[in-house]
Amino acid sequence: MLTAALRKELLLQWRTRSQLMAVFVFGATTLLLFSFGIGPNAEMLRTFSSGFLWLGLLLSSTLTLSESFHAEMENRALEGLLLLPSDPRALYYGKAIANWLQLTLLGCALVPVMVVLYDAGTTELLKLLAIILLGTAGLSAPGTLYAAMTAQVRAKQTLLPLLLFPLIVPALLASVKATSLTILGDPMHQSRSWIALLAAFDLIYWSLCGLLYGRVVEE
Amino acid sequence: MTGGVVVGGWGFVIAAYSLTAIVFLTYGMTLITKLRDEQSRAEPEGKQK
Amino acid sequence: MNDVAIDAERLARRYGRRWALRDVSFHVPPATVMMVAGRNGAGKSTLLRVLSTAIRPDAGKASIGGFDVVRDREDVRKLTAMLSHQNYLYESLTAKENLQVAADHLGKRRNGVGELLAQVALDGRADDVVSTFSAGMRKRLSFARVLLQEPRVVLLDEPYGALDPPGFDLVDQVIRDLKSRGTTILVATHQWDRAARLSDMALVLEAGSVVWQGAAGEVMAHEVKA
Amino acid sequence: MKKAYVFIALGVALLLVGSYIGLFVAPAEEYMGQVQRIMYVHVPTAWNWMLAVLFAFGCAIAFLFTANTKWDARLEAGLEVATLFAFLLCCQGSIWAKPTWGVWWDWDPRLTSVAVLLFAFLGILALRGFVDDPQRRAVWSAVATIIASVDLPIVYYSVKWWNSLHQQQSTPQTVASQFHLPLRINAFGVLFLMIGFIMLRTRIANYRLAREMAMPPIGGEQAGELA
Repeated sequence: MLTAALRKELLLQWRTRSQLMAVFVFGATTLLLFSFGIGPNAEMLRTFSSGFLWLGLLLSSTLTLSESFHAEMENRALEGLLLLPSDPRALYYGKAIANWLQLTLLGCALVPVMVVLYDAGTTELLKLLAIILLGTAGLSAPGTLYAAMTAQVRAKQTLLPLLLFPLIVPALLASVKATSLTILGDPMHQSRSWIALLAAFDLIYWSLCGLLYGRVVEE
Repeated sequence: MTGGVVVGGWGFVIAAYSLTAIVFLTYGMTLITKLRDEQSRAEPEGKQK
Repeated sequence: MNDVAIDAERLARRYGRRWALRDVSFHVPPATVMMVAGRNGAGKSTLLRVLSTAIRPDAGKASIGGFDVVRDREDVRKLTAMLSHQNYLYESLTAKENLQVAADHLGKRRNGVGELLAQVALDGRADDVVSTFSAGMRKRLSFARVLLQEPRVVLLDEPYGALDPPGFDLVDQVIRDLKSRGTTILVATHQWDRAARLSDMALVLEAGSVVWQGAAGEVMAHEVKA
Repeated sequence: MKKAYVFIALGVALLLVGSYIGLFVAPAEEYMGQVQRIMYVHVPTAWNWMLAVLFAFGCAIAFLFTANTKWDARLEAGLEVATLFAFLLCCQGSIWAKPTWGVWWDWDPRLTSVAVLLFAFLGILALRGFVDDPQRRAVWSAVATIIASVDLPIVYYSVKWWNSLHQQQSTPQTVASQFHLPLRINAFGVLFLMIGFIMLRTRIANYRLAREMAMPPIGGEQAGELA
């Protein structure tokens, strides 16, 4: 069941990949705007680079997350799947994994923009990738659930961030901290504990949201 | 800052207590008026149940 | 194969301050076709959505093949397939992909898809994206999606809607074919005359309540304020 | 119905007594001076805010299992009161932080967690505002409450790690004994007040739900209005 759901999600995302390009441009623009917010102070930009990266990714994520349910709500395709019947939990994990991959792609695409704009690079690319993977997983688990909820409500553009942002504060803190330690140097090896916190957050919400998704989508 | 004695804190103390009193009072008032309004809207079948 | 009847007992469902369905009761024996007639807003779609477990009734009970539509939703869903106003299709996917997605989720193999598309005369447009389809073609595709599920009970909401004359014949043909295979069918429609010829029983709804029930043949005689 | 008013009256009485002692009878704290007296209202509010969050969490779970609208009404009351208390706590916290630290907000882990949950609950109240169907509104706000409440400890620990690198713990945990009396009295004062508020707010929610869910009569004469 999960493979069926995942296959559909990836097919849907492939078919609407031009939207992902547009969201990447949106993310890159926000990174640019952040630097205008700070000013051409190279040192300052470099210090806050990981914060900007993750804020840019977080803002972009609301676009990809709410968009991910547009196709489900059009023609009530989601109801169609549920009536087959198909297991809501498989549908949730299919959608959450697809959103997670999309956000990871977005995150990796934004890293070069960060390197150029803020002169904030790192040689530990693998560690950076691991942090991006864990951080975006923390966004996509609750994000997918709230996207499913708000997709059926009037003011969904405002409601999704309103519900999601306070919730992912720990994931945001940990991701920014771990990323900045990777970029600016980690003398006391703290990044490992931040990554552990991130992993714990992911574990909790990937299981909890899977349990609750069925109740959110049933009529 | 933590070492020396905080001087002249009364202004802040009064601010905190009066803010708390105001918030509790206004919330209490709004609840009571809302309740009255709801009770009158529901058919007033005799005494409040 | 166990027979699959449809039973409804004092079903009711409301939308805000209005009763969409009110005190609806009927019995449809297995392998029979029942026509559900009524003007717009009479509650036809609501009835079918309740039976398909898409929505829950506010009062009363209904069961399909002995399974209650609220408590045994999974079992009911395994037995039934619904042709709904909302065609349950993905606009950005092609006709074939839509059916393949449904087949995947049903745990069925994908090879029957081509044949189904031919059956609804969409084999020429198999690789075209649904967003380019006309309403009639979408109706045909969602028909194929219903047949894909090999259902024991079929709930058709306005099957003739938006179809061209060859489409009408297609619907008649599919209903006859399903009936011959012992499928229990409910058809909600305005095409009284066509449906009456295919149906065994008929139910007329008005403002959410049953105003007439009986053999399909006599429904034409039943003088209803059209 | 009268019980709610009794709780409120009792709560107000206790708060008056406790505040009087806290303001005029209890000695000033040696380091903090008078500012310490804010604690007699801040700490009780914090304890009871915690209770309100747990209450809302409990109602959310109870609703998901029983689907009884009574729990939805209580959830709505719990959410609103918890949000109000969180807002109050943040105000008290910044009034306390200004003289003590010279800034209006000092990123103390507890207070920051309160602020995060304040915005989370405001989001849930907004969600309730936007969804009209009572059944869906109840299920979704229950789910959102569970998710936000589970987040509270995680936020606390992550902010504590995040903040501990800059400053040591800002408020002394241990409170000397003679300060306990006003603290306890006010704690019960706020508790009774909160219970009273929740009871009133639950009744309001019940009335509204009754109006929303009121079954139009099943009967002939109804047909006229429908046609």
